[in-house]
Amino acid sequence: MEWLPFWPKDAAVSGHVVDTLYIFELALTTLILISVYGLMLVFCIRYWRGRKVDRTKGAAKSWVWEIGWTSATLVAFLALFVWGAKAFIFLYQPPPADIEIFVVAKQWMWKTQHPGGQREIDELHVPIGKSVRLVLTSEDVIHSFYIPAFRVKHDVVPGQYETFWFKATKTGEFRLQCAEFCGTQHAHMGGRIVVMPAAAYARWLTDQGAHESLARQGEALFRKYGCSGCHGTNSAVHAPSLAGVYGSVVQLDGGGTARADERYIRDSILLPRSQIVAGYAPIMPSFAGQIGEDDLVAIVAYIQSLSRPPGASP
Amino acid sequence: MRSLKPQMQFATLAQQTETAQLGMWVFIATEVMFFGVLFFAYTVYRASYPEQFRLAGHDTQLLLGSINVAILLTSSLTMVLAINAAREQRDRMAAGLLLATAALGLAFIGIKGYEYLLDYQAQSVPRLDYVFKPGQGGPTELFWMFYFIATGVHAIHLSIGIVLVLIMAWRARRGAFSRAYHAPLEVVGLYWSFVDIVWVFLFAAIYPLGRGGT
Amino acid sequence: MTSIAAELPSNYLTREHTVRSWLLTTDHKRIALLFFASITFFFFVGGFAATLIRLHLVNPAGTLLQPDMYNRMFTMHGIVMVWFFLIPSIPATLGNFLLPLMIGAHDLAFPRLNLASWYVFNISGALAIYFLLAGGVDTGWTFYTPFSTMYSNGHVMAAAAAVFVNGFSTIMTALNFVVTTHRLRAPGMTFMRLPLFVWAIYATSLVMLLATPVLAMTLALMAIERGLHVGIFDPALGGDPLLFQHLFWFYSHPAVYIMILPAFGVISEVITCFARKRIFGYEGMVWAMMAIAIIGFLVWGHHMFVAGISIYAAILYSVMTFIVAVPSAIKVFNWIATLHGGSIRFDAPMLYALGFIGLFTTGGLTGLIIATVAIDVHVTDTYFIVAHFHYIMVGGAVTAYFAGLHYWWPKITGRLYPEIWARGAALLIFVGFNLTFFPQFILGYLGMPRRYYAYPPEFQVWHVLSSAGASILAVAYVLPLFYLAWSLVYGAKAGPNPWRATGLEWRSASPPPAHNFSGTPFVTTGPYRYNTTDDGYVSQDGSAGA
Amino acid sequence: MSGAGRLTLRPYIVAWAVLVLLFGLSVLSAYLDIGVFHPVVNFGIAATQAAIILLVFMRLYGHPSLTWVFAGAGFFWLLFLFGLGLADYATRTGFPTQ
Repeated sequence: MEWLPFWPKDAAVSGHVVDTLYIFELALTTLILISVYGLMLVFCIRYWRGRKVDRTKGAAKSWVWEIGWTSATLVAFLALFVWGAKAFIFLYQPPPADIEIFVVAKQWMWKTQHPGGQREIDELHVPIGKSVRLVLTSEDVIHSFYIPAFRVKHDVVPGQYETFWFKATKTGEFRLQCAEFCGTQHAHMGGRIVVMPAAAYARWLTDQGAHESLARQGEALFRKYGCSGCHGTNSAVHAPSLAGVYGSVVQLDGGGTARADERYIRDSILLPRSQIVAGYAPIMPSFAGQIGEDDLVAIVAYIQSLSRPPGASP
Repeated sequence: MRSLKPQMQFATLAQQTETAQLGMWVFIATEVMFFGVLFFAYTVYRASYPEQFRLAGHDTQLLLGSINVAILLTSSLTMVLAINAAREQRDRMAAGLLLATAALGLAFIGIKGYEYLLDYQAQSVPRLDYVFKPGQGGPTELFWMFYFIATGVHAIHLSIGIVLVLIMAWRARRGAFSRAYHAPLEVVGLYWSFVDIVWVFLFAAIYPLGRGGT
Repeated sequence: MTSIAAELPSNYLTREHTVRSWLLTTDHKRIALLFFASITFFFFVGGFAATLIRLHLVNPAGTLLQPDMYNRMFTMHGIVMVWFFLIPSIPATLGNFLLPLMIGAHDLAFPRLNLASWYVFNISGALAIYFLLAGGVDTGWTFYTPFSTMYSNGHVMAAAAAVFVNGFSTIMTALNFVVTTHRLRAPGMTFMRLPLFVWAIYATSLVMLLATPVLAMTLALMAIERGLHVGIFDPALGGDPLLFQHLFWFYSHPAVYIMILPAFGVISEVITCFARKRIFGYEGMVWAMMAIAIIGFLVWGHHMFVAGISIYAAILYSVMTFIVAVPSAIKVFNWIATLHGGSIRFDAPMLYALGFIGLFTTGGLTGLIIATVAIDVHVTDTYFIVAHFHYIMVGGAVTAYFAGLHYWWPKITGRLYPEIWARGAALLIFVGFNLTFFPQFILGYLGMPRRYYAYPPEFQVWHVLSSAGASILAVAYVLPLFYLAWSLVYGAKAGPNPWRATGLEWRSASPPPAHNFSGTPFVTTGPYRYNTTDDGYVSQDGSAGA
Repeated sequence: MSGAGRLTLRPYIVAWAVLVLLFGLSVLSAYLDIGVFHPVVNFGIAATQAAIILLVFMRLYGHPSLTWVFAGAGFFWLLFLFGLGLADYATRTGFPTQ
């Protein structure tokens, strides 16, 4: 479809899914529009005042028609819904991630962090054919991470971690945009996604110079902020060990469970008393306002790394 | 003034009275939505941070809140009795009951003001003077915001009610109402009782939290 | 039955001429005209902003306006058009004028409240003018937190106050309509004999009553958070910015139905009158409108599919959205079926109405596309959305407003407008509108986000097309101002019933006398008894027209 | 219009007494150890009190059904807000990764 002047590039698995659905609905829409305009035109000409035509057939049998087209529309709409919902689940349900990227948005730039510790601004280099999972948050207002060529976007909300994923199918450069109004330079809060072949991507990573991995940086911060004092292995304080927490289901004080995803870990650091793990006293102080989003991302990455078998790289 | 003609757009005085009452009921439906927003926000935050809300609720003035419930419930009673008296053209009695209603309303406002003072002294007023007590975090401040906004908006409604009731007392004293014509009084009565209902829900949302039984 | 078409020496316009008699009037017809003056002013204020926006976007670098000025322009366009034009447009003017006439009442139930509503509207209008002149607001009409509460440097408080006060006006008017419809119907005017326009205004008023308070409180919370620097939606305290969005859209989605339901009413009246045929499926039309009014409250989450809400909830909101589209589809089917076997005249109101059907259907069908969650992920917050809701609100609601204005103009003023000019304007609006907004669908799917003052050069061709259309549209919208004003002085005198329509409003004089009818009309039959074959009709009071 | 001949006191006094009693229960319940049922009890009692005020003090009982419709409309519409709004909050965690 890209040969059409009004069709955007399609460079990801999700692009194909959305396009297929869109083309179908577009065809349906066109068909209905043509029939609506067509019927109006035909009736207007045929029953033009003054023309001698049979006008007696117009009134009768109203309810048969009404029930007919009401149920037909309902069924058609529900069918569209089911297709759309299935595609949506595909778009927003991440498969096991090959690469996990943290994205921190602020007025008016995108900061992206690779697992290896490489940082970029307004750019993101990814390899082709790998599923990339993004964890996004914002330092100030709501932004929206939008890659038109992949047909995906997700709002980036301060105080929350949002996630979505994509798998690029073509190499090249694609526009990255902010889609949620965020202030004066909203229009210029963009950049590019660079999709590279695996080898080129590996070269690019090393070209960025030596970096500590994000999890390593997080480990250092974990000590710096004093987290290890309680959550460390030899700590005297009764605090839960964080090994294997990420991805597990946590029993909460007062019944109930929570799945320990990035969002849960973040909340536990900033609002520790909102979800207390069963069997522990609510003694952890809040770190709200003391850790910046960038550092927080590194600490989360470190806690994530504690759930991986030793030696496995993210 | 006792034999009034209906306004031009109505056929009878009874139609006019019923219409005025229906208007008030419709207005109350909009007020329910207005306060509903606050309760929705409250529900969302309380469900997210039950522990923090318990801690914050513990610092509210249960006794003063309770007295205020009793006051408003009683004022609703005097209000409805006043309407009945006015319908029977017992003007003095009606005016007296209305004055009692207004006095109860004023007492409520006074106690509320004293309660705000205590809250201030306990450093529970966000922005003005707020400190986190042991174990408290950000969401407790959300609780106190709900508390001040909800009770504040309620107090504004009640103040409007007091003015309306006083006007009604004055009119009742002058013998403006009769069995045939008492629509304004009925309408004010509906409003007053509605403000009472709001307080009943606010009490449940604010005061019983964090008292002994967890 | 000629007695109710009173031949009084004076009508509501000529009864008194003093300024005081206008400013203190309690006559619903005069108040309707007062509202008409106010919203027409704001229509052109909002239109001015739109013109600047379109001019600015001709150049991809966006050099006409400074970025901050551009942001203030689209915000001003949104706020003014939504709250100061679209929401009051049909209800406060045509509804105010016609509701009592159509149900055979002498006035609304609370005439003084009606006047108060106009004053409150103007107070809010003055606040709006103040924030515009003081430097404007850059939050967008949606006031999303935390941008509006912590980061915007515009006059957010004044804007919120304007919209807050505006809500009181909406509620007063809506309350009046609901109570009037229930209590002041003429003898014999049962609910199932009400003209569809009355039903539409009634359904709209219900939505206004139940949705507007939510907006009022939500904006109040936002203003408190901004003004006092406290936390309500503040994530730093554990607050949730999405809570604001939930509450905002709980109002603002039904607000779309506040705009489009009255349009349904107008179009139903016009189509049946000019097709000279009873409307197809009257009961279906009534239930469809009531269904929209109620189900319309269940779909607000579709504005937040990518905002960070639960994925399960998104799917729930999506299915609700598809369901609410069904009654809208029924209405389009019924209008077209009404044309079948009619005896169709193409006077200006009919041209507007036919244009409405086409534009509304386009808006509705693209609405289905974005109700499909997966596609919405791509097109939300792009020009696709902009195009979609302009098709509904401008192509739909505004076109219907013009249809109604032309249809009832002879009743309101007693004069006929120049038909040729009116038809020309109708065609021009249709052409200009499509040229303006159709390219925006394409822009949207190409991935052009909303609210960008500058954009990649490859989009320029579509923007230029859109701006070209906008200039046609601007001319088309100014035209009626002139020929309608012209008709006030030079227009031919309209009789009581120039369109030979069946509603009670046409049984009163044109313009109607002060209290509408000299006696109380007695209703003996349902609406729309047009006889297609012999071209006759029966008014709702039973009198037959030739 | 319910037309009472003389001043009717009794139903109002009784209603008031019941309201105060319910209120006492609400305060008492605050000190009971019933865990998550606290809000249920408190708001349940509040709803009962509201119903009594509506029916007796606002004399909804005896009004035409139309009044009932509007008296209930606000509360009914709040169910939409709470129902669909909380549907989001209750399921916010998103899909588990495969």
